[in-house]
Amino acid sequence: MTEPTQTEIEDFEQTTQERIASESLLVDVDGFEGPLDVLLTLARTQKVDLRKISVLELSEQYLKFVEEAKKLRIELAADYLVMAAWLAFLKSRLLLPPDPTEEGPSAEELAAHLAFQLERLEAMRRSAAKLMARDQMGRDFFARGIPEAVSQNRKITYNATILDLMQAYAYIKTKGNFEPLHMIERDRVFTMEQALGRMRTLIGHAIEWGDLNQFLPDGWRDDPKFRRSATASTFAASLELVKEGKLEIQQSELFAPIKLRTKRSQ
Amino acid sequence: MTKEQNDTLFEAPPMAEQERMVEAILFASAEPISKRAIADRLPHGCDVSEALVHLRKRYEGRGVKLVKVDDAWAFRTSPDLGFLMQKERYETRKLSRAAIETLAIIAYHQPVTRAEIEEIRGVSVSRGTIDLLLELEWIKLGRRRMTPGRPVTFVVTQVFLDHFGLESERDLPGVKELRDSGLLDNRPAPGALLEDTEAEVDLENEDQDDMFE
Amino acid sequence: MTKEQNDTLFEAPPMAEQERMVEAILFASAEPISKRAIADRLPHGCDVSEALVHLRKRYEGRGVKLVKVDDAWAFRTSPDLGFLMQKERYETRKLSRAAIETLAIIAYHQPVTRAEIEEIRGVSVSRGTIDLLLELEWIKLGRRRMTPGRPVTFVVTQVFLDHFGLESERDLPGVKELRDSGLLDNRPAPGALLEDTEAEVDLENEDQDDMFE
Repeated sequence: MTEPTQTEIEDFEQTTQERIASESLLVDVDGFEGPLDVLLTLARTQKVDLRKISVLELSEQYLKFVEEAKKLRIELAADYLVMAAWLAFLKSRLLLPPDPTEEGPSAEELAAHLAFQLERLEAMRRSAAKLMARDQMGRDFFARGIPEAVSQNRKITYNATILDLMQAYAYIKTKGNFEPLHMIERDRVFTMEQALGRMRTLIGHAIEWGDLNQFLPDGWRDDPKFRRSATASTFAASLELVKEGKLEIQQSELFAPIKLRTKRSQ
Repeated sequence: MTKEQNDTLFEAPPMAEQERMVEAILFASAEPISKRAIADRLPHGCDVSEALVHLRKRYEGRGVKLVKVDDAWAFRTSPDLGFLMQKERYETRKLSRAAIETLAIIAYHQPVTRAEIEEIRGVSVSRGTIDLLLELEWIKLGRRRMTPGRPVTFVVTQVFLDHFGLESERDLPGVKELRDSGLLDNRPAPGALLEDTEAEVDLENEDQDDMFE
Repeated sequence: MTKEQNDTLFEAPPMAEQERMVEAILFASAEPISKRAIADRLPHGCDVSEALVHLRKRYEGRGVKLVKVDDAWAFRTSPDLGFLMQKERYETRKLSRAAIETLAIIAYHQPVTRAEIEEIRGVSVSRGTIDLLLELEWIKLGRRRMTPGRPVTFVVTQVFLDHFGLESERDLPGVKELRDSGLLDNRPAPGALLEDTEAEVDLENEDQDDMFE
């Protein structure tokens, strides 16, 4: 968008140019960043220190701006109208003699705060411009183009004391209350090593194709959790033996029984 | 066990050598490196501050200069030679007016909440504006404000300082004048808002204990 | 378009300035850059070769040196300072519960197979845990067990003994001592009270037979 220039705003006050100027202002309503922005733009026409600005005059200008917008059927966002209402209220308060019974901030205080807000916004705009006018990296100055990587050597020392060790062992030992380990209490894991060991002794007997299930150890076939673990490890062990060239494995289709037999030597 | 012996056996290298080392470390990095990080990489007993003073002086008037960013140091090309670097120039995304103003407000008023930014600009701040600045790593989240709702605050980063060639937030253009004229004060609107601020203070005291990070 | 005019209007900058310019270009360039490419960037009439000679001399003995890579030029950290480009980070970590338990089992039951460790702990032992202990050289491979599959066994090492301040595995406190020191509760253990770890190891070995059919 193009911000209205100083002259455009001055035209705003002149009757002949009023229409055109106000249109150019109003067409840019979308470009304004809210009512405070409009107020600041209007305030600049007063060409005085923002602290000494006439809030009364500013209110009138703003209300006029809103009127024009209405005439031109331009939809104004609610916050523009809220500001208009507040300024109309402030204007009336500024014109009437103060009511001594009324509590809360005086009209002058409110007007002073508005002037402060405008001045602060203006100051931020100027600062933003100064900031952007500074030398910038990647435009005016540059960092090293070929940075050299720093290699990180991480050295980790693990710490454990004899007490940690004893406590850990004590924990394991008390966990089972010193009962000898029974089959029942055994964890439901048939390890790969166990399966492999078992399969090695069994494959010699598997001359014909036999179902994988037949190779599961006793006591691991009924309970589903036991069976699952034993099946998985036995299957993995079988694959290992196939890899070693000691076993053949086949499955006719998806989910069909997996069959095993000893690899026949030619 | 022989640590004490080592300390006496090996002295810190001479200052000229320390300066070379700091030079190498800083030259090798595209990002500013803190004094602390430099010291960690130097042999025991080196005086990084002194080495930096020497080094800065050595590069005065050269094509490359040693700059301070926050508590970190970096080599940067001299700004007057920027015109030679057409090829290295990268386009910073064109920032909207809203983004530039929001950035300035965060830089000058930090730590600042979104509500405060909106109060200053008089319009709501879109999520995209904040996201963009976060993405550029020019701003980051500061501590939460101990007011109702515990809003997050925003502060500018070292990347921001580096980008704009600032040594610290105190070097922002005109910051002193702004502060002196009271334009950086968090002046509450007269009336209703006043009560809120008082409530805030109480809350702050109560909340001290469960302050998070 | 006004290039020719410029040529006649402006003379090449003084050599000191040319040197600065080359310095900045070499610093900022993302790759080594040829004389030709440098010349293209400099104002007309500059003598790149001479500037490079000056610059190279200037950096002699510094932390950074100007080097020629093929027919291109670049700054590089001085080779003798390469050690500064390595950062060593020391971290002390606590062993995970799984690791310390596994280690304890190996120490008390050695030689012990992985299956046996799992049996005793009641959970499977991850490859990473064993690897870590091997890497720390606190455990090593013992003899293979003469059981089906000939599983490897693990035993503790001299490094382990040194770390834990033990003269031999026999110095490991026995179960009775553990109990006396309150690390085990005082409930009477079923079966024989194990007086020392050796007895226990034997027991475990006996147990094995019916553990693995």
